[in-house]
Amino acid sequence: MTSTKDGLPHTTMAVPETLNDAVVRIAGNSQDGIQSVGAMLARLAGRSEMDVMTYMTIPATISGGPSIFQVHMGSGRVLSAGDAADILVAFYQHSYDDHLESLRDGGVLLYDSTNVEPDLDALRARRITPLPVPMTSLTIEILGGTGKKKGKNIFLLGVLAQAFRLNMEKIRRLLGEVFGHKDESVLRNALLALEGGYAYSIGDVASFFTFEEPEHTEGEVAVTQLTMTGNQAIAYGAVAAGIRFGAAYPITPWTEVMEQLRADLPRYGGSFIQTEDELAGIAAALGAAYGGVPSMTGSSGPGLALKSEAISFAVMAEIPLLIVDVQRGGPSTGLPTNVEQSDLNLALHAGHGDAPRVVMAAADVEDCFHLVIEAVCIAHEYSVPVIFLSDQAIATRIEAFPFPDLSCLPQLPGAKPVSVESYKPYPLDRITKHLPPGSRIADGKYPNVTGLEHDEFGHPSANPRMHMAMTAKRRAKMEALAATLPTPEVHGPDSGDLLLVGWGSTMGVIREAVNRAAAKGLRYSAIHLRHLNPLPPGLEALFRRFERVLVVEMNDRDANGCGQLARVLRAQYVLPHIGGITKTDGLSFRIGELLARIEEATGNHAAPAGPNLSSAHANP
Amino acid sequence: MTSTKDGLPHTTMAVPETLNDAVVRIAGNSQDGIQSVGAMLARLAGRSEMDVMTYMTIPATISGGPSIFQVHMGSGRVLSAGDAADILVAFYQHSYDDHLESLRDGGVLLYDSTNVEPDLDALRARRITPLPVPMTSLTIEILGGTGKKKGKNIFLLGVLAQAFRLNMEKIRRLLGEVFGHKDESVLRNALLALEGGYAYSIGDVASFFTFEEPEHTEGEVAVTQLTMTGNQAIAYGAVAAGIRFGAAYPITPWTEVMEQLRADLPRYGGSFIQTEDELAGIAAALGAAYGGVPSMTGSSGPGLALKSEAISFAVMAEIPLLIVDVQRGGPSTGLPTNVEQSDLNLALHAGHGDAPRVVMAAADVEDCFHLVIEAVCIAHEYSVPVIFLSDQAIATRIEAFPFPDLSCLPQLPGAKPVSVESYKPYPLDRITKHLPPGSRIADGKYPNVTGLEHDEFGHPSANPRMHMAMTAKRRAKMEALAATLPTPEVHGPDSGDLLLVGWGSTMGVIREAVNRAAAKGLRYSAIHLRHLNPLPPGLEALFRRFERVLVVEMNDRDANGCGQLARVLRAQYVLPHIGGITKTDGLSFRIGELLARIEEATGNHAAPAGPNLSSAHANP
Amino acid sequence: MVHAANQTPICAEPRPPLTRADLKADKPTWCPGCGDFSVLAIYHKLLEKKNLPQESIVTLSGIGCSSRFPYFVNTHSVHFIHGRILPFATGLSLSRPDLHPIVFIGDGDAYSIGGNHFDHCARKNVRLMVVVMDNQVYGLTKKQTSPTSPVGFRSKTDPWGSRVAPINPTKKLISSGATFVARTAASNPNHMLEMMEAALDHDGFSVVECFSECVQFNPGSFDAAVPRKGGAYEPVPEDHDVTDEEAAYALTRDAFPGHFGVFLKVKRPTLNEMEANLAENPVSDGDPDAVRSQLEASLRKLT
Amino acid sequence: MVHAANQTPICAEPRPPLTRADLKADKPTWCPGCGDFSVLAIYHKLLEKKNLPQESIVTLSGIGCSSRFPYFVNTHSVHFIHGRILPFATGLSLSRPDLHPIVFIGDGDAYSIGGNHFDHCARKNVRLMVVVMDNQVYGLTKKQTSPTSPVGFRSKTDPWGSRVAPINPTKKLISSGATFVARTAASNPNHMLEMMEAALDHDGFSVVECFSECVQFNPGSFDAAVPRKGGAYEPVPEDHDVTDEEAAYALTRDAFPGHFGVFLKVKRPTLNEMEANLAENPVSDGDPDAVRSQLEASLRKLT
Ligand SMILES: Cc1ncc(C[n+]2csc(CCOP(=O)(O)OP(=O)(O)O)c2C)c(N)n1
Ligand SMILES: Cc1ncc(C[n+]2csc(CCOP(=O)(O)OP(=O)(O)O)c2C)c(N)n1
Ligand code: SF4
Ligand code: SF4
Ligand SMILES: [Mg+2]
Ligand SMILES: [Mg+2]
Repeated sequence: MTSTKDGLPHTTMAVPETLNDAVVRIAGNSQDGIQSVGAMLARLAGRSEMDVMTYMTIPATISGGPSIFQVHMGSGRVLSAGDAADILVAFYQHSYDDHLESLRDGGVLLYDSTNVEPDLDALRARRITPLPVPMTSLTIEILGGTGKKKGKNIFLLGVLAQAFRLNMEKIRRLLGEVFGHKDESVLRNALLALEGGYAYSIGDVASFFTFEEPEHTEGEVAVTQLTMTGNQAIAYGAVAAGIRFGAAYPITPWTEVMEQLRADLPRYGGSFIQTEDELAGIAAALGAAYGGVPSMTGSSGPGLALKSEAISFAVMAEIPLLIVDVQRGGPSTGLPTNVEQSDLNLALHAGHGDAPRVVMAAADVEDCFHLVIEAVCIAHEYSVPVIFLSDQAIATRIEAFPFPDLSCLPQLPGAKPVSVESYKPYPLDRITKHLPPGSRIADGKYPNVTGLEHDEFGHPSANPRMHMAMTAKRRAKMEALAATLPTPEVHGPDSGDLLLVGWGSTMGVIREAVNRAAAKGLRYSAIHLRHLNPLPPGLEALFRRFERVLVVEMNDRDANGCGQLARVLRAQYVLPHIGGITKTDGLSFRIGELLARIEEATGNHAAPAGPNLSSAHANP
Repeated sequence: MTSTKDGLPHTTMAVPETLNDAVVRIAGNSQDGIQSVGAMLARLAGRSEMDVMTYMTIPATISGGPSIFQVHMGSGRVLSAGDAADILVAFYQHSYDDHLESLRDGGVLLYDSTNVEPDLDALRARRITPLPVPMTSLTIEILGGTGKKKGKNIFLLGVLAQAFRLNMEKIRRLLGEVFGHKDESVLRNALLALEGGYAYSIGDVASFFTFEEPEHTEGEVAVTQLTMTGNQAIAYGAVAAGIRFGAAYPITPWTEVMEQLRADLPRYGGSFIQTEDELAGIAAALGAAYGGVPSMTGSSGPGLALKSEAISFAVMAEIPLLIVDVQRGGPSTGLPTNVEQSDLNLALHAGHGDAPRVVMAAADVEDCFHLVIEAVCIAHEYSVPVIFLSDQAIATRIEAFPFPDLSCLPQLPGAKPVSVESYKPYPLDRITKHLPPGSRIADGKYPNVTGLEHDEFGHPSANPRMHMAMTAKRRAKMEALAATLPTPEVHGPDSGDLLLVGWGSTMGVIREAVNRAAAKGLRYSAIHLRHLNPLPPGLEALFRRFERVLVVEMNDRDANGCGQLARVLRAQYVLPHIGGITKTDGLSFRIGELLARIEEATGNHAAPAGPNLSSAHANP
Repeated sequence: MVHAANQTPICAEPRPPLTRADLKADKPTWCPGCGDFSVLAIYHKLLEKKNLPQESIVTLSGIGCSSRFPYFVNTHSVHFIHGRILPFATGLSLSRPDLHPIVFIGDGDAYSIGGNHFDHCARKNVRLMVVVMDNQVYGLTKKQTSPTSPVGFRSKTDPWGSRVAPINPTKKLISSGATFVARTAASNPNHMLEMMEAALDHDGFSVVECFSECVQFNPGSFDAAVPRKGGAYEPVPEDHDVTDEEAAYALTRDAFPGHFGVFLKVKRPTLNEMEANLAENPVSDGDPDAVRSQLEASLRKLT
Repeated sequence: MVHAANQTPICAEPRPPLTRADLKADKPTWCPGCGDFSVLAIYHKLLEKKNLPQESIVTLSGIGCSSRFPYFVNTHSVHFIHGRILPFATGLSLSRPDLHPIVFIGDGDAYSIGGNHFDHCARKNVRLMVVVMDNQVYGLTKKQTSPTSPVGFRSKTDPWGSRVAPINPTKKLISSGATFVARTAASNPNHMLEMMEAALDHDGFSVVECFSECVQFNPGSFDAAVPRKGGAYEPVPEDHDVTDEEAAYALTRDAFPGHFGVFLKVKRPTLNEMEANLAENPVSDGDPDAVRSQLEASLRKLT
């Protein structure tokens, strides 16, 4: 492989220069704590007002085994986890063998010389700077005994701090936070390992990269950033939105959302319960939502499928509910630890009958926080279930984003019983507003909440006009909501040859592809859809301003090359220039790959075809 | 209401003439045995080489209550249950009050003068011939005691036999079959009631209608017809196809399919079990299918939703399975005893991930028999689940169709273990052919059948290329099948202004609408889709030959007026002249109504707007 | 979330007692003679007797003839989907301890499709009262075998008579850990009232298994428990210790129609209590500032 | 459908006995030290010992660490979805009586999501052998509370320690009507083999509840049953009558880790027998003419 992290060939690059944007890939075994050192690097980047995005693979064996953690950090906007690494850290010979390919020409190979023997000629040919560090033996020296697995990662952190001129004070503080609550010796050992790594001489390499922390003039406040995974962001977003009850069943990669909420909600007087299965999960969440408590459930594909029948009830009974689906590779058990966007069809159509519901998708970690809040508000405003799509890539990667403004958290109606004169659960002349049970109704007519077709009071009705009216009422909510949505902003020129349409975790890659293409003089544009049902207004006019519209998604194509969203857009706007770029290898798009696919689809030569996908580990 | 059964106004009609095509609506309480007399009329029509279609309503209370049974029979092709009745039979005052509207001007009102007092002036104004028959009192007279509820329906059968000049010998034989296995007195009473009714003088009315039985020249064989409901036809079709195992859970209107198969399959060495729920139903059916036994499950909307997760498995693991969905009104519990075609989206997308499956829909009762056989063959040929859509209208109505040719029933591979040299469950170079367990594999490598993404032997693989290849393999089955499907025949001119596209139970009404329009000089055409996924080839060219394409379906419209199938066709062919005529009142289209809707959509004046829908009972 | 601790009577001012007229709703659509009428009448009586604030009662059901119940009583009510009302009611019970959720379902809903939820509600001891209206048949779908149909029962799915051993609901409930288990019959209204009242008073998962005859599809099924039809309504032995699980289990093994009365009544912490005490001093949504600082503090840890 | 009655040995000619080499498949992906290795080794041993025709064995599972089982044994095998393998195996067992379906699943798969299917397979007495590899935790999803996790167990979904009473699987199985119920532990291979063999020999629904330690997320959980770790492996009392349901039930109430051995073994007609005898002289698909005339005769009734 001979391409850089942006998928462009590297034939003229000399000795690496100072960069303010670097991709570090750490390859070892998951037992080595590579994830925790990677996460610390990411947090550090966040604390230094840098942007950061991480990527990791999950080992094939149930616990442990070869794994990588990649950190892309920079002083500008980091939109992807990076195509190729600037620095590859190899703990073992297999790490070296499997990942050398992912290191760009002219990059740095930092390896544990206790375990790894690189082919120096090959490195030379690719102008890679070898940086041998006897990590295992030095760590044992410093910590004594079989510290082998315990301190090596922190030692590495010290080496990287030196290489990137990271702020050691901040790192020490971080270690204090991470290890401070454990036995005192743990922190001491960590600090010893850190200083050992920092002190180890790495020669020239020390001058390759420097991250400049922004200087703040007096009075100017530093931007505080949050650094977290997408799953954490959903959980905190839900708390911020006012969700106070949840019920679900564990499944990868959804589980961390519920684990986080299980631990956190009680502090807000709420609770999140683990139910016996997914059917019970959504039923319990619906029960609490009926009670007036803002509630949620969630799962990944298999669990969302199991919730189908109850989703149809939620639509019919008009109960507000947040339903999160952290997508993974399908169908069936599929590829549980890979990424795919193949649950869109299910999100749109889960459940029987005409059952209009809201579907939204997060574009990145920050979105998970903010968009979940919007989703919960929509659910309550329209008394409707909202399916919120995330995916394995967003769920597991770490990003930094500005500390949110908490001053205006939503104030949902909540479960407090009220007294009303009279109440219709299903009025035909306006949108249902759910009344919590416990509310006293002066005219003495208490409402039925039901999955049968019903009249305005919730009593069963098979009257043809009533079913027509109620069906239209449920549909009209989507129309009303759509009218309030903003037309997505165009990234790039407002009209032209090519509009890329994305949804979900592809946003960063698509934007970076547009930027790279622009640098080459190709005027691509992009929009990103967060609202998938209903669709925002203005799309048809927007699409008409471009010669070609390509919907980029990670799911399978139909005979026209269209993926799941592309088909929705074609059905809606019947514009034959809407096509698709799809992908079903369980991996996120790389920038070079996407540019090549665009070129293939359009004949534009933005860049030579990106490297082929040769194994799960060779690509983010 | 002032329109005839075809929705056309009746202003000039004189005294009723002899017809060979008549609609009889019997209105009473379900306890009166109106369903059984209606079913006997239908069977009789079938035995007389007449075409027949019935329609009934289900009472709102759990058992009993007002109900109707309508029989449309004729010597030509009967395509619908009829818009308006030629004869209305009213057992009670409420039957008269509720259904007089459905009797055409110039029709006959046959009423039980023991219970009903009609408004004779009103009848006169509409040129309706009143035919009072003291059914209750005469039946009591004949049978003695409180025969009130027991023989009234058979007495009525006798009256109708006289009115329509039905073949009494055939009726007597029929009664013998129906009551012969009961206590001897039951049959005797029935025959007494029949003769009583036949002997009762009905005056002029006796000359209104005559059905001519086809005369057969010597040597010519009479066409033998089967008379049954759609649910029965699915069950017998499944048996004929070679289905030998089934598992499901009861739900209206699917239940009769499983009840019939539960009783019948053991005679073929098979069995159909009632499971604890729908999830277990599909799982057990998959287990038997894995065992090599042609298997099925089925349900209505709520149950299909519950089967979603396992459908995704069936696609991934490539297991042949027939899944029947007898649709009813949705969402959720919805309108369990009304008709709707709103599960198409679910049928196409149930389950998570990219999970291509076959979806087919029966157009009428005859189709239920023949198309189920095709569905089972496709499932086995492509090792794929096939979702077979019927609906409440087809399920419950009775039709007559020619006795099928049983000489070439499918020969499915079956569960017989074989000996093979080697076996790959998921070969990449050809379509999977399932090998039943018990088969000996000489090279000693036994296969895994799995829901995880896998290599050709069924071992887990997260290799990106493998997932791409396997995803494409599963999709390719749809492409291969599509290539074998016939382009649907056009009913009417092959090109022109308007093509109506139907699926499911709307076929007869659409054809009859085309015929009526043609009689008025309007050149409409129609096609009917039985294969909904994959779609048959040639549709795009076909659609392009018409100015306008309207997809007629009983489900809700989107902002473009398109229903569920219309959206699929728009996504596929991006032809902006594809639009929709949809309907969500839980009732089948009537011909007049459909013509009016077409006119509304096109501006063509085929007929004045059909009558409005004023109650569930006023319309079939 | 409303906390039991902060629970104040919803309606403090004095009000006239709840009457049957207050509780009347739609006319039942059941077949004439159906046992369910009698269960409904006793429920009305129970509510009248207990005189709970009308708005605090939530009547819940699944799908079935029996599950039509909520339409026939004028309280806040939910007609959910088949087999899942127990987890629904769990969510309601946990998040609204100020309410009285009462579930009415059929034997198919409870023990066939919904069987697992029963076991898990039982072991978790959710504060919830459930009445199973057991007619030993699927009524609404018109006579299929239910998990309680006796061997030999001829249904549309067992035209030859059912051959499979039915479940023993009382045994199931006892062994899965329900803290209150009683048996009664719609044919004995006084006893039914007594059992329902005891169930309502119980703090925990309380189940009343109640024979309710389906005159349409399973007539005469409970005659053996009706003295005026020659049967015997055998009470639980006087000396039965309702806290002795093994004794209760042994009692379930007696031949049909078995004993009637309270089989088991034990005290165990409810899931409601366990879940309410997970955090000390939770902030309340009534205090948005406290919520905000709590959240801010959590997020600060991730900067 | 293949009929047990017509069942002939699949392979009549003599063949060499089944060896461990024949049964070897993928290298297990379990964590080193996981109890599941030992269950797998004993399964290999069992198959070797019973010397069944290799092609007649079907190894089935749901989803979980334990449910990876089928990949590690070279037989016809199925890796189904979470919680539903019992009905799948039921369909297979009923329609292919010539095979030996053997299910391996975890405690979450068996008793949480799949709990209802267990009860119904038990009461219907499906001919099926099931081994539940109980590690009292969700392994594959990395440490959530399982329905068998003890009170106090700290998991990611119960960071404060689980508070809810776990289910008692043996009790559940006995009360729901399983006809063979045994307890064993992966730490005692000989006993495990003995139990599995007895289960395989049983004609009916036979379940072996087997402790299998998750060294990753629940280490030491079964030390109390391991003599060399200071625990006691207490056999079922010698005088226990395995046909006495009440005695078996009483035995399940002993404190953790309880007794090991066969708790219950009774004879009841299997669902397989009941289903196979519904029609007299069924026609066989091997005789297409007979099938055709049978169908023709049925249809004639509808002319
Ligand atoms: C998911 C689902 N499956 C099946 C049904 C159909 N169904 C409605 S009620 C019922 C069972 C009724 O029996 P039971 O619960 O005993 O109540 P009963 O009518 O006897 O009171 C069934 C199978 C349904 N509505 N939803
Ligand atoms: C429908 C569905 N829900 C959830 C999951 C995720 N999941 C996989 S295994 C498992 C539980 C594992 O625990 P257990 O059954 O005890 O097996 P173990 O891993 O402990 O052997 C869960 C929840 C899934 N695959 N499918
Ligand atoms: S069918 Fe049976 S259970 Fe249902 S209402 Fe009628 S008598 Fe009652
Ligand atoms: S996680 Fe536990 S159960 Fe799973 S393989 Fe590892 S030790 Fe075994
Ligand atoms: Mg019942
Ligand atoms: Mg486990």
